[in-house]
Amino acid sequence: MVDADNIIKDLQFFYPEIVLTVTILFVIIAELIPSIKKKLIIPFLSLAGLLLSIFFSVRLFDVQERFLFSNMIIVDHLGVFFRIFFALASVIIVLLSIPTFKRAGEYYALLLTATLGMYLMASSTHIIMIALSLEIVGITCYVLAGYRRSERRSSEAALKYMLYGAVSTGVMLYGFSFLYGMSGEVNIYKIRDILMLEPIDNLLLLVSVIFILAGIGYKIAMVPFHFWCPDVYEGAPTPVTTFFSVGPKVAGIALLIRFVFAGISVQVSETVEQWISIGDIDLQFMLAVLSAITMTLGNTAALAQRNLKRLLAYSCIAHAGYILMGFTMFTGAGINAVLFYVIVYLFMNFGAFIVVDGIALRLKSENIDKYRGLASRAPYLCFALTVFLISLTGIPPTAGFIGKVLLFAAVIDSKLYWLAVVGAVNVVVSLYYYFRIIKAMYLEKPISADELPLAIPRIHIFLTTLLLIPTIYFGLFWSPLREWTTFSLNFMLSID
Amino acid sequence: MTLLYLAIIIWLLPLLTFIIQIFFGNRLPRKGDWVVVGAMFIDLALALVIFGNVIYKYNPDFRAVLQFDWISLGGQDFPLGFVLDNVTAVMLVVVTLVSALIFLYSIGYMKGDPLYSRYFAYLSFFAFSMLGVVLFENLFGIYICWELVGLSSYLLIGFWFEKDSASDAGKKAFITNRVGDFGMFLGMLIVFSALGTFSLEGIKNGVESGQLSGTLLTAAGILFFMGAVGKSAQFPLHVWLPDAMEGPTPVSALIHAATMVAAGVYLIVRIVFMLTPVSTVVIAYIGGFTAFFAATIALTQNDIKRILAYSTVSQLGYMMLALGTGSYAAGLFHLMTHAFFKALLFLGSGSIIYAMHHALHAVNNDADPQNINNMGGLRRKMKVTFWTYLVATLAISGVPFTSGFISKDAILAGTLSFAGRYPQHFLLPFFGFAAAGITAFYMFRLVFKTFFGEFKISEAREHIHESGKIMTVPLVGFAVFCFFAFYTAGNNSISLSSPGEGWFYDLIKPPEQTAMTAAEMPFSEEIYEQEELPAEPGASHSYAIFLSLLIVGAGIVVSYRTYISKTISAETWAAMYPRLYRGMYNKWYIDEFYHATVIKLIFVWSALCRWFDNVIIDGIVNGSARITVIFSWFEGKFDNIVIDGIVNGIANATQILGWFTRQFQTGRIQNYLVGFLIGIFVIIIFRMM
Amino acid sequence: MSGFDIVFLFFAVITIGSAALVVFSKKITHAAFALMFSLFGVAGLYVFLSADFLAAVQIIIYIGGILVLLLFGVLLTVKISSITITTQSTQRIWGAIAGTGLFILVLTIIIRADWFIPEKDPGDIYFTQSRQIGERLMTEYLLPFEIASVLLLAALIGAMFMIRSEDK
Amino acid sequence: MITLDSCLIIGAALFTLGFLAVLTKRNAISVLMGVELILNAANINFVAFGFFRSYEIHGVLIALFVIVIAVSEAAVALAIVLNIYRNMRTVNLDEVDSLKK
Amino acid sequence: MGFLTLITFIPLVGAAIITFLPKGKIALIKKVSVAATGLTLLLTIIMLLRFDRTMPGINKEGQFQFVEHHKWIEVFNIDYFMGVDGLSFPMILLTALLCFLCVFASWNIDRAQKGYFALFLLLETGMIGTFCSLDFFLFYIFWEVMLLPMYFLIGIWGGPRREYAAIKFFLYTLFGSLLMLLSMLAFYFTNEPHTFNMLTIMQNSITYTRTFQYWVYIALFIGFAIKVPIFPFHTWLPDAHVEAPTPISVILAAILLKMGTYGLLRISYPMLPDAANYFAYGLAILGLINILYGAFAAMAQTDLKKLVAYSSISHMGYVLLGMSVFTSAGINGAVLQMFNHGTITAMLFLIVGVIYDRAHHREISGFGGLGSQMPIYTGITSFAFFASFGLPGLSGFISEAMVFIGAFPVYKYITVFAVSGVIITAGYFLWTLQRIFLGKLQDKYKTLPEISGMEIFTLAPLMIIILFVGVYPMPVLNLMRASLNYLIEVVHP
Repeated sequence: MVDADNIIKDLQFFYPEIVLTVTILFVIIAELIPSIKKKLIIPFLSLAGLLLSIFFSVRLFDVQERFLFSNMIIVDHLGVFFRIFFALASVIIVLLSIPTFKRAGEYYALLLTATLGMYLMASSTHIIMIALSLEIVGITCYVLAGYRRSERRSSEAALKYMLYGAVSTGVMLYGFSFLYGMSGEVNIYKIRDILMLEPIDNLLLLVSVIFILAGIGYKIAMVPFHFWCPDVYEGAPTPVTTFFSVGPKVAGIALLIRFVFAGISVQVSETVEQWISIGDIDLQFMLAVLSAITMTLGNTAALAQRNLKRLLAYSCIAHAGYILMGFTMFTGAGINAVLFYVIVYLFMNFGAFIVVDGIALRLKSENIDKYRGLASRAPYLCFALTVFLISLTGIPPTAGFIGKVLLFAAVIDSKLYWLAVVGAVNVVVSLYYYFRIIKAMYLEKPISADELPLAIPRIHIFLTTLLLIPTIYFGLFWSPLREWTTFSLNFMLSID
Repeated sequence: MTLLYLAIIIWLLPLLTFIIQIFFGNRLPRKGDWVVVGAMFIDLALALVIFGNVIYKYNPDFRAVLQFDWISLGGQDFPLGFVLDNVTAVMLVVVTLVSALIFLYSIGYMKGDPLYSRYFAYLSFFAFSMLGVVLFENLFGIYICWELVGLSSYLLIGFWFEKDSASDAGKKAFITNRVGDFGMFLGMLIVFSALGTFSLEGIKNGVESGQLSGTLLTAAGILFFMGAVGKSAQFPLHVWLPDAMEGPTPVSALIHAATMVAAGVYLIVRIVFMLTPVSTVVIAYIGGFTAFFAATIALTQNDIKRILAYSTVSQLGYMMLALGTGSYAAGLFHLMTHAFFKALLFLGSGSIIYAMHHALHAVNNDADPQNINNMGGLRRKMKVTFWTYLVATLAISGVPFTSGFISKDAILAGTLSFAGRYPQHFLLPFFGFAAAGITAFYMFRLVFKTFFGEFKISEAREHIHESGKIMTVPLVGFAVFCFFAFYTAGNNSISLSSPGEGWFYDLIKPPEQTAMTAAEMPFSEEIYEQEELPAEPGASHSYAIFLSLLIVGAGIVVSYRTYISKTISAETWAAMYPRLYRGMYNKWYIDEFYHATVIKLIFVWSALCRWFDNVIIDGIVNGSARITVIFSWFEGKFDNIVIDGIVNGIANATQILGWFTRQFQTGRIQNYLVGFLIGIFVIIIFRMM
Repeated sequence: MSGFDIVFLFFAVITIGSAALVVFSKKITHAAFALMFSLFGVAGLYVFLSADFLAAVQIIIYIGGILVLLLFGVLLTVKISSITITTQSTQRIWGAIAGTGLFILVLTIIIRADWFIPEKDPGDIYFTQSRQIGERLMTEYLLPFEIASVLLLAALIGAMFMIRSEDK
Repeated sequence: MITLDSCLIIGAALFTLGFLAVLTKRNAISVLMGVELILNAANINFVAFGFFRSYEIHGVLIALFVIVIAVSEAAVALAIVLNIYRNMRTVNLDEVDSLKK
Repeated sequence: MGFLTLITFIPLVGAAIITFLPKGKIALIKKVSVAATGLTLLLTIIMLLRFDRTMPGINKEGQFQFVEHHKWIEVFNIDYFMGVDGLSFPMILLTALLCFLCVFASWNIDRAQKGYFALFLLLETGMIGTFCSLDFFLFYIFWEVMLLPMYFLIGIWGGPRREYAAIKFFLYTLFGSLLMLLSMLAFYFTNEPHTFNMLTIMQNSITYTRTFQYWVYIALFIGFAIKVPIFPFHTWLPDAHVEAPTPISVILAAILLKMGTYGLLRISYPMLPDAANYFAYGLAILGLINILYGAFAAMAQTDLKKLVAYSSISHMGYVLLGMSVFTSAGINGAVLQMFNHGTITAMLFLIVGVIYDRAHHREISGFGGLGSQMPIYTGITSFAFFASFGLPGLSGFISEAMVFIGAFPVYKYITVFAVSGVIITAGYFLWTLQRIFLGKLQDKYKTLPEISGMEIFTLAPLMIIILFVGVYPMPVLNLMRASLNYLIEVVHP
């Protein structure tokens, strides 16, 4: 049984979350004090909280893997990796949001709450913790999507996201109930340990796993749970969309890693980085097919988009497909590639969205036609966007290329050649629409004669540069990143 | 060996003048013509030195070879080499002599041309390439120069490039030659792949040792002959030569009468050791047929240069006939004699055209200065031209005491003896003799129509003048070489009657061994004795002389009665056999045939390739944009569905897939949720199967 | 069939029947009330499954909280003047197909599955459950308990933000 | 009669009916009711499994938290729906489709 | 820093300098470009003087020259590994030379010069890097780096349909290179320990199974075939050429097309010898198709640049044919043909550029009789045309003849047909020559200026090389023959 000492002892491994929670409370309080509210203090308060949280997270790298609070969550390198990742993402989003939401206390409170939810998503091991953390991220995101309350598109995005999310969560919980029924356990590590030993009905396992995948998959925007994605991305305010494109999505991936590798599959042996799924449901092939369909669908649908946010939304779906490739072989290399890719994806996708946001602030439009001849009006941002798009396509010498190489490498290592070829073809398809943006910026004549340079907020320029550097640097010297991901890839202990 | 170096100097001198001329020609005094002509005379002098040495040595087996590395790949090497033997020495003299005289003549003929210096540059380039063909010991080298000869011919034919006909003719010449060269190159490939060498000596050894034999050898021989067919304008690739007359007349004389076209014959002479019986027969028939066939066309032509062009084709056919029937020396001999008298004929015609041109120009008459129907009675106005022309005509007709008599006679005798041994080949002497008769007829027709009677365009009569010294001197020079004595002078005597004697036959010995071994003789049951080969005109000689005299005489007489005494009406004859006449007049429609078949096919095919490229391949990639194009193409043949099936390619599929995907994106959340559920079903059903 | 069973059956019928009414009723207020009965039924079932505490929570929070919330929502989102507050259906065919399919699927797996059948008598846990829940919430389930409060806080902020009229 | 299967079947029925409501109702609030049914279905399962499977109390605890989830979800959802209503004067989901394709 | 690093990155440094120069200083920008390319050329020439012609290279590190081998990314065994042998060095020479000349050919680019020259220099880095790399990963990165500047160079400074052409080029080539990427990864994992070192991969070639070899060969082949381009992957080429500005067409045709065949020789052949032998016949047939198809399609073109583009397709066919036979003459001929085609086709495109700058169109039928208006230009054009259709004495002939000589003993009938392509080639070039330069001059062209000194300056070095190699090819062959003969030994023992 758990006693209070244990709980108190566990608290020291929980500092990142605690810091974040405290920050949330501060923000809410600050929001209530009018004199503070006027002074742009809230964003910086949030930043401080996030940075402090990163600090504590980094310290957790030294800690031996362990479960906290009666096996509710786990502290391991993977979780710390994602904590740092989410905190970084949130830092960028906070900075990005300053011009748009200067003094909106709720906004930052919700953002931080979502970050907290994502922290928990990455480290939950208990069914109800998974559900709760998903729900925290979900609820805050619904509100964030509808943050421009008076805007029809924004509130529509919120509604769609909310309904889709609610149903998905319900389905997932229903699926979890079966897992619980099969094993009598509520911790995914334990469920796995029990199910490994017991004979199980494959269909039952399959249906429950798919129900759960529906709940996780909708966060990732994995086909067929992706439908909400383009609409919500288009309707939500751009900084929020930027957040969605990486934050909750990667949180979903973190959860998926945890669920797939700790929940329904086991490592072959201590030394071999290869997993096999429990039961006989051939999850690998299913994920491979889903991955192929996801990327194909995302890419082909993006071809016809004229709205940049929507285009990038489909591109996010496609990238979910690429990332899923890393899951298909159940190998350490695959997960490693996934981790690598999500970091790279953070740089390039944030970069692309930030440029789009910066330009949209001035042009008041995200339509691709408005980008014609923009290179002469905003040369730096256009250059940066070009680099990000090239990286998203996966052309050297950018980090995106390395990310894809590692994914393809993992796939080929497992001899899933067809998936690699599908991936390659998809890259070519994606080139077409990414380069349509570049084409509009550089190759086409401006529509109107107002050739004035665009006054882009300084914070956008700053963030763009901040993201541009790693996008190129990691394209050439990616050893440190890779070492970090390899180091973070430690989540395979079983429950005591 | 010194002689060989001398020969190489002969070869390179024109190249030097070419370079000087192309870069500095316009800046030199007199636009540099003296450089080129002077160099050519130096060449001639050097060639005569060599010739003198050779004559002095009097060694039929004289042979000096210089080999050097050209391309070396470690595994495979391609050396080049030069050779100097008696044949080379003779050819050097022929080429440099003809060139020198014609260069000289050109100074007068081309006076005032805007591209005067370029003209001489091209001439030197031609001399360079032609001498290269003569000098190279190596098939690869020969081929290189062979093509360069074609190039200079192209440049010179199209010299007056502003005339469409000239540029057309140049192109035609080059491409037709390329067709021949294609064969020659394949022949080289066969030889090289079997023997690993291009050296003539090496090939000879290889053939003798049997490394290359049988069908492959025959094929190689015929393919080499194909090259010769192209260059020497044999049927069926003769079409370019008459058109080539669009070039300046000295060019026609130099290239298309005396030297370049002889290159084909020369090539066959060089490779005669690798001719198998089958190839020789092919050569003989093509040559014989060409001789006859071209002569018939020449019968009805009215353009003075065209008549000569067909006559050239015909005479080249003779040479081939000679080589094909084993009269090795006779063929080469005819090459030499023909070079002089045909050059003379062309230069004479040039002189006439020059005069006609100026006369017609003076009275602003735009009649064709080359049409013999516009001429007549010129013998009174242009004495030198007339007399030299007559000499050449006599020579080409084969009247005794001319050079043509001895050489042609040797060939005819050769065919006769050949047919004597192989009666089944009776057509060969028939071709030979018939062509001889027709030649006599049309050549005299030409002379009669041009120099006799009355001038047809009376108002221009006063303006006809003899050409200047610079043009008449070469005429006389060539005329001198039409006399038999130059050739029959033997080692120590001058033979009057026997064409088979003289220095030439002593110097030029047929190769000791040919590919024709007895066992391989497919066309005769008779077994040959080794020493009987190659068949030399011998026993049949007297018959031949008699017969040819008879036929030539008949030709001249008929011509005289038709065009001078008018007892025979050419029109009546033409009217009696209209089809025959039209056939001859229209060159047997060979050009038209090529246009309708080969050239059209190539154009249609290339258009098809382009279409295929633009429509099908691009269409597969680009998809819908091309649908309309394809539709118009296939309209009425296939229906929409088929076409869609063809052209809707990958890109289209992608677009459709994207469109299809977006159809689910209705904007209604409940539709999305249905999609969500259906997705789950699909996955489960998919996994359960 | 014991009385126990009959009561169980009764609750089951109420639960499912009312749920069906939620789906098929034309008027949204009817649907709301049907939902109430359905949730009542579920609460009853909880009692049968010896989760009496949960049943209480179900009635208090679900019926007292959520349902009232929903009813407010209904009333706030219709013009008061319109008397019939109806809720029409969309995509019935798809819905019917998908629903049937889903039911068959779930039913199949439930029936096919070889569930573990208890041997013990579920006797005395009835009386200790509330206590156990309380203990566990303070120990084992402390973290979810706290996180749930964060969730509720987030929901609070979010809902308040959404409802509040645009200042500025 | 009170067997695991019967409980699960009730859960399945609720799940299906909830889904049906989600799919077919035009009114956003009706759809939310469907969501509540789905969550209840999950809860029934949890409790039933907890009861029959091992007598552990996890099922009940989880159901408790699911109710919390349902509450928070309902609150935010209603706020969003009200906001939609304020912006568009309708809560009919098929009219909320300005974002598409 | 070694020579190879210098020649690879000097252009990049130039590009960086240009990026930081103000937009208006066009003269300075040009000077920097000239300096960067000139310095590269100079270093290349110094390398040429130091080049040991007896070291074969191919799959032995000790036999490579100017080798630089450093660790780059150790986790994946990726090295910064550069070196040259007789296969790559002629190509580097060609690249350095043409880039230098093309800077001058770019003199009258009229807008956004800064971007143009920066991208151009970046392109040069990509090309030289590709030829230098001996690590597969490095190779791939340079390979892809070429694409981007090319896209912009075509897309921004190109003709009316430039956007279409640019994206078509990019899509095709990217597809090809992705297949190459997959093949590269397949190699990586097949080798134990995993490696991207090309030489190690080659040395282990004996351990690859046949199935593996065949599939990887096909994937690589498609990648390279698109670049070459081999029928039916060639349709990007005419579009790209027609729309690209002149210097870029030159680079595209003269160097980028060589990448394909270079890749086959550098990668496919020694790494997959069994497959190379197995598919040799197919390659020969594709070569034949390229020769004939390209020639026929060229004949039907009305746009001069398109004609030249199709002639490139045809000429690359000779390279393929030569490669498909493992004879000394064939492979040496093929690589020599790569070199020669590089110079000849560069001339052709420069020539097309000259006339386009003056007449502002390229319709062959729209010209006529220019011979009397622009005699020097006519002379140079004729020279290039003659070289292109293989006139003896000019370089094209040597390589074609060597290819035929090499191929004939192996594939008799294919060679016979291929040789017939020479006739067609002569046909369309002569026809074009006639239509543009011969005949009567049209009145509207009476004022066309003669070719300028700058233009002659770009053409003259190429003419000299063409003539020199045509007369005496040994200096170039000497560079490559040791490597290529050894390559044959490796692939086709």
